[in-house]
Amino acid sequence: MTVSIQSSPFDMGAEVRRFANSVSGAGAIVTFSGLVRDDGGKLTAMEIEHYPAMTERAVEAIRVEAMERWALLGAVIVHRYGRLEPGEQIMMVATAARHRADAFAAAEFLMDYLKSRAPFWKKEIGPDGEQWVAARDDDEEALARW
Amino acid sequence: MTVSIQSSPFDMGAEVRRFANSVSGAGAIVTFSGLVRDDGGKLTAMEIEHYPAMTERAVEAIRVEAMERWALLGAVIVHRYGRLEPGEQIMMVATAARHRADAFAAAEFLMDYLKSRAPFWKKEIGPDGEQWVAARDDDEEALARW
Amino acid sequence: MIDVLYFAWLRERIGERSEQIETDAATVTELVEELRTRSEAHALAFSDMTAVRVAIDQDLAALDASLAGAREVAFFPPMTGG
Amino acid sequence: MIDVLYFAWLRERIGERSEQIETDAATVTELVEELRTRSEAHALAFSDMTAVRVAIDQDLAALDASLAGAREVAFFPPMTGG
Repeated sequence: MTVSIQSSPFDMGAEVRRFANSVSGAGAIVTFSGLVRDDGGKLTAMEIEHYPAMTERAVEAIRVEAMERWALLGAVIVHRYGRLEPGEQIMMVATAARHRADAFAAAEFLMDYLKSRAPFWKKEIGPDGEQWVAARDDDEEALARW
Repeated sequence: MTVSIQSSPFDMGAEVRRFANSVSGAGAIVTFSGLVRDDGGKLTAMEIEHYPAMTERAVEAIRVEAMERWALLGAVIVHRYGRLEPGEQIMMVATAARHRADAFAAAEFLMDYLKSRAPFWKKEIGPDGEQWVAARDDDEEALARW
Repeated sequence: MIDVLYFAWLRERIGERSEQIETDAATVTELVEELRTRSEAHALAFSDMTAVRVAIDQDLAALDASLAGAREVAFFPPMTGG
Repeated sequence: MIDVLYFAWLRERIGERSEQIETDAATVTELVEELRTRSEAHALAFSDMTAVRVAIDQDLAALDASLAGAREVAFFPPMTGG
């Protein structure tokens, strides 16, 4: 599976190993994983909502664009939804290429696009209530570099 | 261990899991792993020589510089030496930070510096003989961006 | 007949995940005008359109996009995944 | 007395991993001049110094660095790790 949208946890180590075994000829593999930060007890949980009919298609479109823009041998994306505790993994991307510049650039591109173009919304739940995470101006600006 | 210079193989998945468990408060983890490319049968093996008395110190100095230059919660480096077959992992770095920009930049910095400032030399062994890998001008130029 | 979907705080403010709307609106802009009249909650949710994004049939679209042939229109805040 | 170490193709051309050198050389440059006279292999290995890097006591150094207090000097080609 090159794109997986799931509520269940994933094993980063196992995913990385499976991905590395699935590509051949790679000289460089880059992975990114995003975790729920433990903001000094201010966060009890993170709730991630998504748009089921759209999510997988939107994420796959971003993946395909990365495959077209860089000389990649493979790219995979796992993204969770639902309730996550601090320290849990939210998502990961992995890219493989012959050379490291392609693998790094594609992984950063995937992250920038997933942040602002994939239909996920995060809500932070804390001891004093809950609130939707606001989009950051610099996340939108990050897209301009590609 | 934050720096490991070893001849034995390592399990990328296990290293990533151990690293993720060793840092707290991280929102982003980036890993890079370098593999021996299988250049269509032109490569039988890669032989990596190093300078034992210097290697660990030089690699640790690069790691410390990354820790100082970016807001990192942790960084680890594993680098092998000796004879490696195509497809085998040569090395890996992992970085953890609260935000992804720091984790990505530090991982790329570590790679650029390890390529040109850590005392490793690669020799390619093929069916028609063997030759030392030449340093690439763009590896040296890559240092200029930091 | 168009299925209108809401996500995140738009869903919470309007109090519905989705509703079926009988409409002649030719554009998203016209549809939003109609939705605003449905309730105070709708009017509030759509009071600042700079904070609203839209997808037509699961593709991101502009706020003034045409609704010709559209079956599902989703409204949501800027995305915050990753 | 200085330990001189060679790596990669410098090691192969010179045919030694290391040698102990009795020298009064004050700088790496002077040491290289002396080493060149030891054999044709040495002269060849040090014929193009743009292809040679040096470390003094396990720290990278400039080719004209001082050898004051140095115990180990290593010569090698540009590094190619990672």
